Formats: sequence, structure tokens, C-alpha cells
Amino acid sequence: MLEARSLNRAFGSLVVTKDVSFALDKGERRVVLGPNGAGKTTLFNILAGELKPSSGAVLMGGRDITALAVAARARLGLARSYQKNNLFGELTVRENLALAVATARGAAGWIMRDTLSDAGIAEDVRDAALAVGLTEMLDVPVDAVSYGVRRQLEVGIALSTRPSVLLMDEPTSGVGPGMIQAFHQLMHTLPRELTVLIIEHDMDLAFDVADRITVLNYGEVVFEGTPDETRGSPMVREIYLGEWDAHA
Amino acid sequence: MSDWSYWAVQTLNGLQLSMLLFLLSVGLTVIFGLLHFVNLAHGALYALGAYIGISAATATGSYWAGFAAAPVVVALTGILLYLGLMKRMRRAGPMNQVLVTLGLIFVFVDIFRLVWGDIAIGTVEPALFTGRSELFGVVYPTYRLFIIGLGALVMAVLALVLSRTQLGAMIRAGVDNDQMAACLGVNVEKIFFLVFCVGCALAGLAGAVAAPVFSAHPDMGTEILISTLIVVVVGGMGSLRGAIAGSFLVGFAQTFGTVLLPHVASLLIYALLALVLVFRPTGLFPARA
Amino acid sequence: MIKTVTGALVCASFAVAAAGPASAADYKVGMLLPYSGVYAALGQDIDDGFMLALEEAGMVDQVEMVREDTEVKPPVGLAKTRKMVLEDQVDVLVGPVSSGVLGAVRDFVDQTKTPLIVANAGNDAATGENCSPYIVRVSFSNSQVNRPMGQWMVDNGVKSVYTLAPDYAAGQQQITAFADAFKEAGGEVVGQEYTPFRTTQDFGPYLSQAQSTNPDAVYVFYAGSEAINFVKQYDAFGLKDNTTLYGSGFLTSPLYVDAEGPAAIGVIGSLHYIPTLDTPENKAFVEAVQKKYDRVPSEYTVQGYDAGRSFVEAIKSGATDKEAIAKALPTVSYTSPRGPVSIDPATNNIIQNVYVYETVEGDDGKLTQKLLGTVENVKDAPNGCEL
Amino acid sequence: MFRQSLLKTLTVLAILAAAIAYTFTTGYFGKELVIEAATLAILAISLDMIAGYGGMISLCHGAIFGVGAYTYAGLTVLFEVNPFLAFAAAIVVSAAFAFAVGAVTARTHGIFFIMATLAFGQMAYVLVFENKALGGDDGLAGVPRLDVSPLGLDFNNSVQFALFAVAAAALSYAAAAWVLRSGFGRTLVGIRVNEARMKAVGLTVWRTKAIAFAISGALAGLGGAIAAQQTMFVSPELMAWMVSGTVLMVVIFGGIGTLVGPIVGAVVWVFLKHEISSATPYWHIVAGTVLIITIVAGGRGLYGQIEYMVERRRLKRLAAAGVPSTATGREDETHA
Repeated sequence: MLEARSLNRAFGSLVVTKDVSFALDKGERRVVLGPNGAGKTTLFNILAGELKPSSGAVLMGGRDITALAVAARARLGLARSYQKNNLFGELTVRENLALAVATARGAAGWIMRDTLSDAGIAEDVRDAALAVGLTEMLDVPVDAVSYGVRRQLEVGIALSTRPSVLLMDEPTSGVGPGMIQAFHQLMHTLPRELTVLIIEHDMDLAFDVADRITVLNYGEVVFEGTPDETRGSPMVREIYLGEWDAHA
Repeated sequence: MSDWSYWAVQTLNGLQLSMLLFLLSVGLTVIFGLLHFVNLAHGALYALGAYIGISAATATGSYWAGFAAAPVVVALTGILLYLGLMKRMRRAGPMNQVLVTLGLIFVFVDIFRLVWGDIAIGTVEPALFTGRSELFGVVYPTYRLFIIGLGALVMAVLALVLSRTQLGAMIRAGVDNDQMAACLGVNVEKIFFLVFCVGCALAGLAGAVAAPVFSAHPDMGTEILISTLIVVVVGGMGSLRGAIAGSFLVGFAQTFGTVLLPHVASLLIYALLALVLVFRPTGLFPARA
Repeated sequence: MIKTVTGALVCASFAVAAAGPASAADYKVGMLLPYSGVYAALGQDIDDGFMLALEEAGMVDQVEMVREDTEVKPPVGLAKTRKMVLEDQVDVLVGPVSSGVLGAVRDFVDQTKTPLIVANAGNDAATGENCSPYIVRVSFSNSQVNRPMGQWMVDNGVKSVYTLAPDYAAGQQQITAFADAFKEAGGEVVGQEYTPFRTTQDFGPYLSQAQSTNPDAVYVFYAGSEAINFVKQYDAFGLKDNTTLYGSGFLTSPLYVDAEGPAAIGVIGSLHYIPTLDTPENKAFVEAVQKKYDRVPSEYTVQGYDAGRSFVEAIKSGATDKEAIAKALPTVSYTSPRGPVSIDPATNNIIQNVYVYETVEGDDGKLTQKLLGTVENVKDAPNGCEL
Repeated sequence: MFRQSLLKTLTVLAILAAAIAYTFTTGYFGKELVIEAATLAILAISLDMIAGYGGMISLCHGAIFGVGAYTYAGLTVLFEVNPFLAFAAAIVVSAAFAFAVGAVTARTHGIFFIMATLAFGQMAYVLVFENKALGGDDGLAGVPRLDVSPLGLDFNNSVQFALFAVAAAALSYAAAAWVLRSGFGRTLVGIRVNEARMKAVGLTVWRTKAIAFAISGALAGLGGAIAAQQTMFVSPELMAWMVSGTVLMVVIFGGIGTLVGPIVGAVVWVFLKHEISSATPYWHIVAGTVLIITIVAGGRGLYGQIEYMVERRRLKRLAAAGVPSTATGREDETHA
């Protein structure tokens, strides 16, 4: 469903993405692990189209989308959430979600009708809000909600476009344990045909939801396997999982 | 006049205009790069420099009195504006800054009219640089050579200060990331203030230097403003390199445009601006990638 | 008894006049001038000249003045004109400075049959193809001041010229009128360039180009700050040393000549007025202006004065309402500070002398105007005007 | 997001009523001022649509206005086209010009966007100024007004023409409000607030920007075509960049991003300028000072300040009525 072929990207002499290849099947849940500075967010930016790779290709559903811009990829069903909140600050939660839903449904250009009062869009907004637990918050301006709520909305916006591939960049970064728990549940309620790629630091979550795990180090894929294989890999343990041992 | 010397003189014309634009735009661009402040009143400060230059020269009988007084007075005016108005507009966004300084232009124009009258006034070149000089068989007004030289000197000094001194390093750090610079112990506020003063002083200097060539009149600041903004935007805001590149591009485009394509001359710099922005939406050499 | 009654009445009327001149005024004059913007100084000169003429005739109290700022913007000028005609109901309009404003108000003035005394705007068409019985011009036409120079320069040994002017209607008309006359007289125009209007400050590139064609003379039209910049840069580039600068005389108008400084010395221009004319009318005028406004009159002051004077003459001839004033204006004829003037019945444009003058340094070290020649009673061809 | 609040409706109706009442009672020049305020209001509404809601501070709206005026004047004077046809053409041509500017400048932001629009506006100005066929700097005179005699009306009657201009301004407001309340209007606000995220959810941003410019341009062109009829004359002055600057001032002065503010700004500006400029030739100093004070005082503008206070009270009331709200967390959130 989503495939990276020998992606390379350098900023000046600094190589941040080096010959990265992997492929996700439809409905697969893949977690990307790696220490800080391993080039995970850069990889996401390349997959989503915000950065052009120096070489290599990105394929979605077998189609080469390397040349497509962010918006065109999104229209093909590729959605992402950001590590740093990237929301519509002065608007309400409902308006945030409605903007995403309307765009995904091709209603962004409606001149004769209002997207905020459209029944179909409202339904999608409600679904997305329900999925991320924001039903009670719909009419509060984003500028006035807590950080945790913003993290929820961050994922909610990505989900509300009804994507076929979802990229999530550290969805639980900086939130409390209660919210991580809620996120576990969310992951299990996602439709099974949705393909998901997550950058995650929370190991429990990673092993809980992942079908397969890819480990990046210094911009390179150093390991790929099932959660069990990952747990058993001495190399992964060495570069990354010391931390996780401590947690476990 | 031989063909060769004709083109040589036109090149000097282009160079002279470029240097004047450079003096004017470098302050504007560095103030933008460092303070993120769009100061449309920069043109009015240039006009003030010209008026002060002429008044001081007339009062003392010496061009050099105006040459010295204009940067000082304009910098002092800049300080007043900074403390009274611009400091609190720092975080107000480009639109509010554009508008506040547009308001300032209006105020300045009428102040010029009230103080110096509606009629344009002028002054003469300093005795040292009157007449013409001959260089390799090319005859050119000496005072214009002085402008070229002064512009080159300022350019060199600024380049040296920025690349070789502690102060320059701090300014560059501030342009790159002011919060980071502040964390590193740079007194950002002080640097901002200093840069603002120098920028204003250079605008005043440009005015005093331009006064013997162009007359001073109330609207002169508004007239030069557009060219200056084009220089800054084409070059990419915030960088010395951008100001230099922009000045040369605009100066030469304007000079050779009038010579080679007289019918579209007035369109040329706007076309240049549009073209650059369409392909490089943040100018040729933006301070930040 | 009768005497005292009359005396009391006279006193009373004076008292009324003093208390509220507006209500006592017999006529209303609308000044359509730029009081702000690039031509504000010209507007002020015209206004001052007009007031001087009223004062001289002792008519200040009989006239109520309405002043509106055109801002040198045609739409603004038109709006102000409408206001003065329809709301203030002025009897006569005076102005404007800009031909653009004149073009904008022309149809309105014509349709509302409001006499307009043009006190500056020189567009040929206003007294040519677009002439109107209600528009009388006492200033000049663009071609009128330039045409005589063609013959005069050839007569004085100039065989080839390079011309420069700002790229707008007035610039084109002034240069075309001169160039046609110059060519007709046997001269050759070796090069011609129009510079972007009001955005050209540096004439260097043009001057180098003019120099490269090696003409006997350079002939230009510039006004305002462009004139100052041009004259100074012409000198700085050394062209003045062997190529005399000629031009429409606005170039070295008394209004700008001090700002131009020594660079203006030796520049030769043609104009309908210079303050150094040696006539009794002019001497009295110069003295009056100096006394009242403490400055040397410019051609604009004289235009304002003649606008006032022709209005006064029209009133004196018995005109009382708009229609009568419009009829009377073209018939006025008198000796102005600028010499004998009359209105051409075929076009309503002024017939006047054009003076060729050189800017020289006077005995007091100040720049002054030296008369080189007079072309008498210059009159425009009708150019399609049918009155 | 745009909301046609009660305050907006009441203010617009009040201004409308006042304009109509004033038109019937004032002298000749008063009616001229009404027309001027109405055309300026149309232009200001058009600018507020894209600047206040779309975040695109255009400095070429004067030029778009001028394109409308010149299209109408050129077609009627030079080609003797039916005025109604020319009127429609003016709107279409200005919309097309605006679409092109919007499309080409879509990638630039902030001061670069301002300068890019300035460049296109100036190019249009220079082209018109130097075009002899369009009368060059002399402009075109003899522009006819719409011939409405079949309706038993006469636009040469200044009361009727003033009412027509006021009606056009009211319609412009309604059209702009309609667009801003539509899905498209929501999207436009989304772009202002967070353009990158709109792209990330799949929006072709440049197209939305260009269409917004076109709609705004159509309104500006409408204003231009009315202005050309008012003065029955067009000149390049209409297109100078200071006109765009002035409109922007009017929008700010009334309250940017409120749609009603620009109307308030236009009315106050026209009448105030008339008063001040007849009192002193130094009216620039007054206008400049007022502008500076407006911005320093918070930049909300005359109407904007009032709406802000009313809105704040409304939200407080809502909060008191039990609409859920959470504690405001102050986190470091950097705006990309």
C-alpha cells in the first residue's frame, strides 16, 4: 500500500535519510523506532511530500507519487498528524475538523452551501470527534484547550479525512498516562483496512499495536521485523532498546 | 564620444544608482532580518536626511556639515521612533507594521511641507568633488564617483564587520535565530537597537549624499520607497548579500533598461520584481533558508 | 439730511461687509487648485496672484472665495468642481494647474455653462479640438510657449537638437510643438527620448545618450523637482560646457531657479512671462508682489493675476451672471505685467508675447532672467476648435 | 470564521438607513459623498474578504478597481458598447485580472506577497498610463451612466444614482457575506490560519487563493465601474499604489476581518477627509496620525473594537451558561 524505495536526502553535507526502503501491506500497522535525530520526521516529511527526496521513490497503491505535492498525496488518501501541533488555533475544534472533512470530501470550494451546517460533513466531524474523544469539546476554540486535547485533535484532523494511509508522528508525545491509555484504545478501534505508519516513543504502545517494526539509526534502516523479532534483536537492543529495558 | 566610453559611462551610471540604492536598502533589510520589522518610513528618513543635509550646508556654507549632521539627526529621529512606536510594534505582524509606518510617511510628508515648504530645494556639491574626472579616457562627474566610492566603502565595512567581528557574529546569530542568540547570552535588545540606529543613519547619509544630485522635496521619500523595497525584496530580506545583489540588479536594470528598452523602462523593475518572486518567493538570497 | 442718510447707508454696508463678507458678496469665485501634493506651490502662487488683482480693483469685499484642493488628482478635481458649481453655485471657476484635472472637468463645465478661467493647465486640446465657449485660458498652451523657439534657435545658429521630456501628454505636446517648428525652420532633431513621468530622478543614462549624439543643443521640457534634478545633472555631466541647454522656460522658472543654483546659468528658455520685463506694468506688479508676499513673482503668480484681472474686466464690462461672464471673458484685452494680452475669439486661448530668456547671475549674486528676444502676439491655430 | 451576527446586521442596516435618509435630505455635494463612500465601501469590502479573512494583504486592489473602471469606460467610450454589457464586462475582466494576480502570487507570503501584488498593480498602472489608446495620463472622458430609462429611472439624477451606488454596496456586502459563510469562505479562513495544514488535508491552496482573488476582484471591478460612472471620467490616478494603500487604511480604520468595519471605515473616511481637507491642506498629517493611533491601540479599528467587546461578552455569557471549556494550558507551541 505504501512503499519507500531507496530514499535519500541530505541537507548540505549532512545525510539524514540514507537508502531507506520498506513496504507496507494494506491494513498493516507499522511502527518506526529510532533514537532522536535518527531521521524519522524527515522520512515522514518525504513520505507526505513536504520534502523532496534527493533520490529514490515513494509509491502508494503501486503508483509512483514522488512528484506529487502534499495536497495531491492527501487527496489520494495519505493523511498525517504532526509531532508539533499543527492546528487552526483561533478556530473551534468543530471548525478544525470540519475544514479537514470538507476538504477531503471535495466540499472546500462550495460557494452555494455552508460546510459547517452540512449534515454529511457534520456526521464525519462527529465520528472523528468521537474517535479521539473530543465530543464534549466541539465548540471550544483550540487556543483555549489544553495541550492534551490539542494532541487528540491533531490525530482527529488526520483521521477525519478518512484516509487509506495514515502517518502519525509521535501522537502521544508529551501527554500523560491516561491519554496514552486512551490512545491504545483508539488504535484498536481504527478500521482494519487502514494502513498506519507511526513514529512512537512509547514502547508499550509500539509493541501493542505494531504488526511490524522498522528501526532507523543515522538515517538508515538498521532493522525490520515483527515485535517479537525486534525484542530479540541484539543490535536493536544495543542502539535503542536499553531505554525500553529500563521501562519494562 | 566613442562607443566604448559611452557604455563605460552608462555602466558608471548603473553603478552610481546601485550604490545609492544600496545605502538606502541595507538598513531596511538588516532591520527586517533582525527585528522582523517592515519599516516603510525608511524612505521618509532618507528625505529627512536630504533636508537636514541641505539645511546644514546652507547654514554653514559647507557640504560636509550636512554630510555629518544628516546621519546623526536621522539616527536620533530613528531612536525616537523606535522607542515611541516601533518597539511596541515588534510583534504586531507585517501588516500592522506596514500600516503604522505608512501612517508615518503621511505625517512626515506634511512635516516636510510645514518646515521646508512645497517647493523643492537643492544644494551644491562640495568644492572637493565638483566638475568631472577622467578615468581611462572616460569623463564622468566627480561627485558621482564619490558616491560610488562611498557606497563601496560602506559595503566593505559592513561586510567586514559582519563576517570578522564579534559584533557581526552576534548580529548574524540574531538574524538566524534571535531566541537562540538570546540563550547564548547575546544581548539581543541592545543589538537590535544598535542595528536600527545604524540603519537609520545610513538612510540619512544616503539622503545627504543624494541632495546635491537630486533636489529635496516632500514626496521624495515616497518616490524612492518603492525602488528600495524592490531592492530589498528581490535580494531577499535580511541579508547583506541580498541587499548588494538587489541593488545591483535594480540599479543596472533601471539604467540599461532606459538605454536599451526605453519604451518599457518604467515596467522593467516591476517585471523584475514579479519574476523573482514567482520563481523565488522569498527573494534571491533570503537570510534564512 | 440726504447726505447723512447716504453716509449712514454706506457705513452700514461697510459694517455688513466687515461682519459677514460672505453674505454681502456679489460674486462667488471657485478656486480649483492644488493646495496639497506636488503642485501645491503653484496653486499658492496662482491664488496669491488672483487675490492681488481683486485687491487692485478694490473688489475683495464683493467676491466670496471658495477654495477646493484638487490634490492634482483628476477624479478629485472633478468632484470638487461639481461641488462648487452645484452646491456653492459659484459664478466662475479658476484653475486648474494640471491638464489631467482640466480634461476631467471639461465636459461638466461645458454642460453646466460655468465659465472656467484656466490659470495654468496648458493642454493644447482644451483650446483646440475640445474647446468650449465657457473655457477661457489666460495662462498659455503647451505649443504656444514652445513653437516660437523653433525659428528662434535656427535664427541663432542651432542646427541640430536632442530633445527630452517626461512621458505624459504635456511633455509630448511641448516637445512636438517645438520639434515641428524647429524642423520647419530647417533644423534637425537628432534624437528624442521621453523619460518615465515623476519616477525619473537620475537623468544620467539619458544625458549620456544625448551626449553621444553630439547635437548643437539639447531642448527639454521639465517642471518642478524634475526640472531641478535635470538642470543640475546636465551641468554635472559637463554637457553645458559645449552644448547649450534650451527648453520650455518652466525649466528655470523663478520658483525653482534658486534650488538649481549656478547650474542654471546660461540655460535659455522661452516663456510667456519673466519677472525682469522692463515695462511699467511689470515693475508695478513685481513691487506689489514683493510687498505683499515677499517674493519674486513667478509665471504662475502672473497667471493667477491675469485670471483675476480678466474676471475683474468682465465684471466691469457689466456682466452679472454666469452666462454674461462667459460672454464677456473672451472680449477682455489689456496690458498685463507680461505685455499686451487678449483672448483669441477662435479658440478662447490667450494671445500674448513669448519671451526668450537666459538665466544669468545678477549684480547681487542672485540668479535672474535676461531677456534675449521677444516673439510678439503668439496665437495658436484653431486646431479643430469650433466655437 | 465569519458569522452574520446581530451586531453586524444591525450596523449594516443602520448605515443603509442613514445613507438613504441622508441622500434624500442633503445637497448636491452630500450625494456625491454618499456615492464616493459607497464605491469606497465596495472596494474595502472586496479587500477585507481576502485580507481580513484570507490573510492576503493586497496592494493591488486600486489597480483592480481601475481595471474595472477602465473596462467600463473603454468599452462605452471607445467602442460604444451597451453600458449594461460593459458593466458586466468590467466585472468579468477585473475578476480575470485578479485571478491571474492571485494565482501567480499564491506562493509568496507576508511582505513578499504585499510586494508581489504591488508589482502587478504597478505594472497595470504603467501600462494604462502609457497606453495612448486609453488616453494615457489624460484619461478618458465622456463615460456614460447606465441607461435605465426603460425602468422609468434616470441615473443622471444624482439621488437615483446615489441610491444605486448604495444598493450596489449593500449587495456587495451580502455577496461577500454569502461567500464567507459558504464552504469556500471557511476554507479561505483555514488558509489564513494554517495554510500548511490545509495543504496536508488535501487542498490545492493556490486555486482557492486565486478564486478568492477573482471573487474579490469582481467586487472591486464593480466598484470601479460605478466610480467611472460617477465621475464620467477615468484616469490612471485610479490605479496608483497609494489608492491601494488608502483602501487598506480604510479597512484597518474600520476593523479588518469584520466585513462591516470596512463600510464604517469608508463612510468615516470620506466624510472626515472632506471636513479636514476643507479646513487645512495638511490633512495627510491628520490621516497618518489617526492611522498610527488606530494600530497602536490594538489594530481592531472603530467597528472592530466594538464587535470585539460585544463578542467577548457573548462568549462569557455562553461560558456562564455552562458550555464546557477546559483550563487553558500554556504550552510552547511554535507556529510553523
